[in-house]
Amino acid sequence: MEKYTPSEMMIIAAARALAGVKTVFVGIGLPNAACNLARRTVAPDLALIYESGVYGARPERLPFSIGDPALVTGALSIFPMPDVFALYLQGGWVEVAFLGAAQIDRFGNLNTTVIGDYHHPKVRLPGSGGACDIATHARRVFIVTRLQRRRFVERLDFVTSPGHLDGGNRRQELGIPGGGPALVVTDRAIFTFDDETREMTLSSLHPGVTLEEVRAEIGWEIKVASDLEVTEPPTEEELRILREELDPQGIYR
Amino acid sequence: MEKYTPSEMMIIAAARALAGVKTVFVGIGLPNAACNLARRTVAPDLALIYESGVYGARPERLPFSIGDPALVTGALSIFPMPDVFALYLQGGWVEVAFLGAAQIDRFGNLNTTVIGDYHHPKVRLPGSGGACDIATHARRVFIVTRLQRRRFVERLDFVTSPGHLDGGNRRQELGIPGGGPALVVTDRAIFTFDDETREMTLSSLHPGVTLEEVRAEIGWEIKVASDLEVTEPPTEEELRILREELDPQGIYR
Amino acid sequence: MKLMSMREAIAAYVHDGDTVAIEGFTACIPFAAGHEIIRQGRRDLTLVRLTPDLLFDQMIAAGCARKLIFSFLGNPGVGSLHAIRRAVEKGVPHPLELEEYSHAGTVARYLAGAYRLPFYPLHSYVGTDYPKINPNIRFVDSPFGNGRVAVVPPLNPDVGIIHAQRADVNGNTQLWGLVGVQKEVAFASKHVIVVVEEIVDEEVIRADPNRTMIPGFVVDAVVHEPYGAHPSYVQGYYDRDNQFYLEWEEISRDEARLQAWLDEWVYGVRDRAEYVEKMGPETWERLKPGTAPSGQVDYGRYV
Amino acid sequence: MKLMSMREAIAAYVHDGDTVAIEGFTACIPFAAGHEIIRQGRRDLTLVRLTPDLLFDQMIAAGCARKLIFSFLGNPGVGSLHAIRRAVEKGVPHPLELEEYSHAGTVARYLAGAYRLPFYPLHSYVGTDYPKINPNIRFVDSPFGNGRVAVVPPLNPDVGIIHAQRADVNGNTQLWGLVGVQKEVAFASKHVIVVVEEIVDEEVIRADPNRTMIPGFVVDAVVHEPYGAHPSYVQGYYDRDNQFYLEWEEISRDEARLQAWLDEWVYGVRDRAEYVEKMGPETWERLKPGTAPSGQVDYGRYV
Repeated sequence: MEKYTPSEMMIIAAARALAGVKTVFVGIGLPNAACNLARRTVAPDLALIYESGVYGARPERLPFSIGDPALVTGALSIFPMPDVFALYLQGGWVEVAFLGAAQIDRFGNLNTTVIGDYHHPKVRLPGSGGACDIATHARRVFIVTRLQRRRFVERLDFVTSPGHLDGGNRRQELGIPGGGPALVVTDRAIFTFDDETREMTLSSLHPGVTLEEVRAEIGWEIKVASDLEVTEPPTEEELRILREELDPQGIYR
Repeated sequence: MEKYTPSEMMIIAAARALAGVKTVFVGIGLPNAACNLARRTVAPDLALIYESGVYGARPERLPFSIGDPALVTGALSIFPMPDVFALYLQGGWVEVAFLGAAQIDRFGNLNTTVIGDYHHPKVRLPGSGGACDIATHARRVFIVTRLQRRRFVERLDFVTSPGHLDGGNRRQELGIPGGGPALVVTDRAIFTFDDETREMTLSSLHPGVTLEEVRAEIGWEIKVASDLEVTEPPTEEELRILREELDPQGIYR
Repeated sequence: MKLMSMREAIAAYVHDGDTVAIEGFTACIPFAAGHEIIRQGRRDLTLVRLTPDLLFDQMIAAGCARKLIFSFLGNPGVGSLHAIRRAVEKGVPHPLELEEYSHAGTVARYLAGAYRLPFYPLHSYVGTDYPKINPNIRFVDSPFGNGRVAVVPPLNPDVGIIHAQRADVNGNTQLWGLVGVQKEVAFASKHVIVVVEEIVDEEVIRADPNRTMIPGFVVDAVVHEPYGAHPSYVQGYYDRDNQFYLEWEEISRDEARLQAWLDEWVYGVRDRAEYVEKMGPETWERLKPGTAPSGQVDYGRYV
Repeated sequence: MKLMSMREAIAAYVHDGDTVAIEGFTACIPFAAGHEIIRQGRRDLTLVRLTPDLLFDQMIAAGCARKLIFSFLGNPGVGSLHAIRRAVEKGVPHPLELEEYSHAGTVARYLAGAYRLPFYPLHSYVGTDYPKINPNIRFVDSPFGNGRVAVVPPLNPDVGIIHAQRADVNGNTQLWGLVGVQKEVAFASKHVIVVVEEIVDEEVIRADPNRTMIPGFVVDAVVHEPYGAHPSYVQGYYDRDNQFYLEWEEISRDEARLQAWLDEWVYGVRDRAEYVEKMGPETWERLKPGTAPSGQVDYGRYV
């Protein structure tokens, strides 16, 4: 089989992290592919919940957006927006949620609102959507994003979605219900969060990636795990499922 | 046509008060009969809403309770309990609601909870159900009950459902949204509430009933309207609809 | 796969001292589940229900409960719940602690529980005696300067029990007709038992996903129990047994007669299947409705 | 009988300066209504929508709006809303005031409005920058000593506009597939316009009352407008025109090209019927889904 791409490694690493998980809150794109891969491998009971109000989708085509009609037809349940946020998410039923971000800081706080000053933005980004709510409530948040210096910044221009705030137990002290960021999966490396300081910590380099390459893309001095690992490369089976069953058009290559 | 009964007079008087009303919140029994009579006479657009979550019922039999399956089949809409209270009632969509009571005072406050002390009741009554919520929110409350001295009391044993509290603008000052009691229809007389003091005022005696008979059944000195009227007796048509179409079994005679 | 017998489900999820919410507004009242709780001799339960109905009258007469959280205490369309009244008015068979709200308040407690909020706001209770007898009814000023509202705290039952028309073996549950607070109770409860008239293939559920009110992931046990809601009704499956509701008025007035009824119809049968058989086919024939099909809608196939 | 043309409905219920909520989450976006608002030249509107989508990009490019209340500003599955970005980043064609929340916050504002509460509680916003930029996000301590929650005030739009599969002439409306916040907006708004693919006989509604999400008494106008949600979709009726969503990325990047598009497809057609005709039958053939019937349930006939 052809060698895997960094995107494929990212999807596969995210999928592995879902081992045993039962409910995941997910958008379209790479995380969706990761969830579907996990269902076929490490998490056969995984139920996907979409922000649009869909549980247990079984689309007959690759969905274009989280509101795609193909996600509705044949789903197990469709529910209104107030239920998505109050009942499913705030109710504490989501074990893992995937989020991306334009900016992320060392404590996993996320910005998807503006680049520059809020009132005079250089770039107006989409804003929260459900991200702030998801980051508040999911028991664990997995962040999937490319490792790029403009994303991994010392200071966010706007805090859209709460991570571990300024670290330690601050999040819990303020009564934020969910557990916060647990994992950052990128195209070059995997990061976890220190149990005490809650600071992002490099835990695994994808095969062939050097520590220096990773450091160069992060706007602060990244902590490195004492037992820094090299990510297990994709297995034949993982790649086969991803390429043949989930992404025959090669969109995520 | 046979002479009408006090119950029929009560139903017919309540029906007439619904002239032009579009949404009414109603239970089973006399008020239900009044609403259905109003739909065929003075309020053709009247939509009935039941606490069980039914709008626009079209039962094929006389419903036994507000949860009768015959109210569901063929209705315009069925909605969950949170919607009944938050969306329909608290949302302010109910123009008129009917309530009954074990005890009523001069300001239309109602007791359906206990006779005697709350913690050591002589008689434990059903409690509020939706009555407290209905009394809080309906734009106008119509009370339908037999005129009996044990009901029309100087002081309630328990205030289950707010009327005009201790009178005047007290209800509005405390921010209770609905307009409160507007009418008390009994088997012997009709009462309204004074625009300023909000005290219950005898406004109409049913044909053949004397002022003394009414006074004898009320536990305080009832105010009497300066233009005290005699209730228009049932028309042939009202009686015909009630007896032939709505109550062929004579349950409400 | 969460399918189990009623005996297994009650044994696994209902324990002495638990707070147990059993919902279904007039329709779909889980009588079979309540009877199994009686048979298994549960004690000191805190029972929660908007409308206690005959079922709680029976459970309280059987001595299962220490406390009742409710909002309407009546035999709907008939009269009183005499066993509960005896407990409250006379302490017979033993006293019963009451915690009461209006319906909107009980619903709000479930909502706060299901939504994991510290309180849920509603406009009721101003000018009433409720705040005097229930310390769980308090008031909050709006920080926007636009008023004051009542609030109640969350209720998260140890177990919630509901009855529905159908579910798949994973607990994805569809119900129609009166839907009450079934969904909210299922989400608020730590464990959930769903009792259904029919177990259907997952494909039946998937054909009409807007009809699924309770997703399988909140459900712990699915119990297949035809006629499990009798003498209440299940829309489209059987009618309310109004005759029995009328009879209960007489049975429940008399403590001895009520106990005899429990002996015969609850302790005296092994399970709901035996109850159904003992009731006899003429009962089910009498309660069988005609047909009133919903019509179909098209979700569209998008490939 | 509330049936009227789109022209009549917009003329009657949408006025300069109004707060206008137009909902439908990805599905059932009332494009036909928005285009008629553009044609009638409304100005200074406060537009409200969880996800502004292409429709608000068009309305804001056309100069209808003074302010936007929202929670997600994107072309779903594609990229940016460039007209809105131009207004925000460069004040072109003129500045646009923003009031933003997370989705849960916008939903909560509708809920407070629909429920006539002075605020609605939710757990979001702690540890974020939202309270700094939006004074409508405040915090309340629970009087039960069990925590602190964010609250937002009620939103009661002057008019709410939604699109659905079908309604009767009195506005009793059934929708399926994604249902978003359509019900809440309808109840929160002072006036409600419902746009539907089909007007059906009241008997169709009555056959499946659990499917009715919006009762007629909250509806002011029912507009029959087939394909009225294009380029978004209506479950079971037509697919999303993803091709157009992709094209919009290019059209909206260029202010002149966008205005030319408005000239041709909004100002240049009399109404949605002409738009549908101009699109041509091949568009509707391309977007036609296969069939996926829901199956029927039985409500039972109780006589």
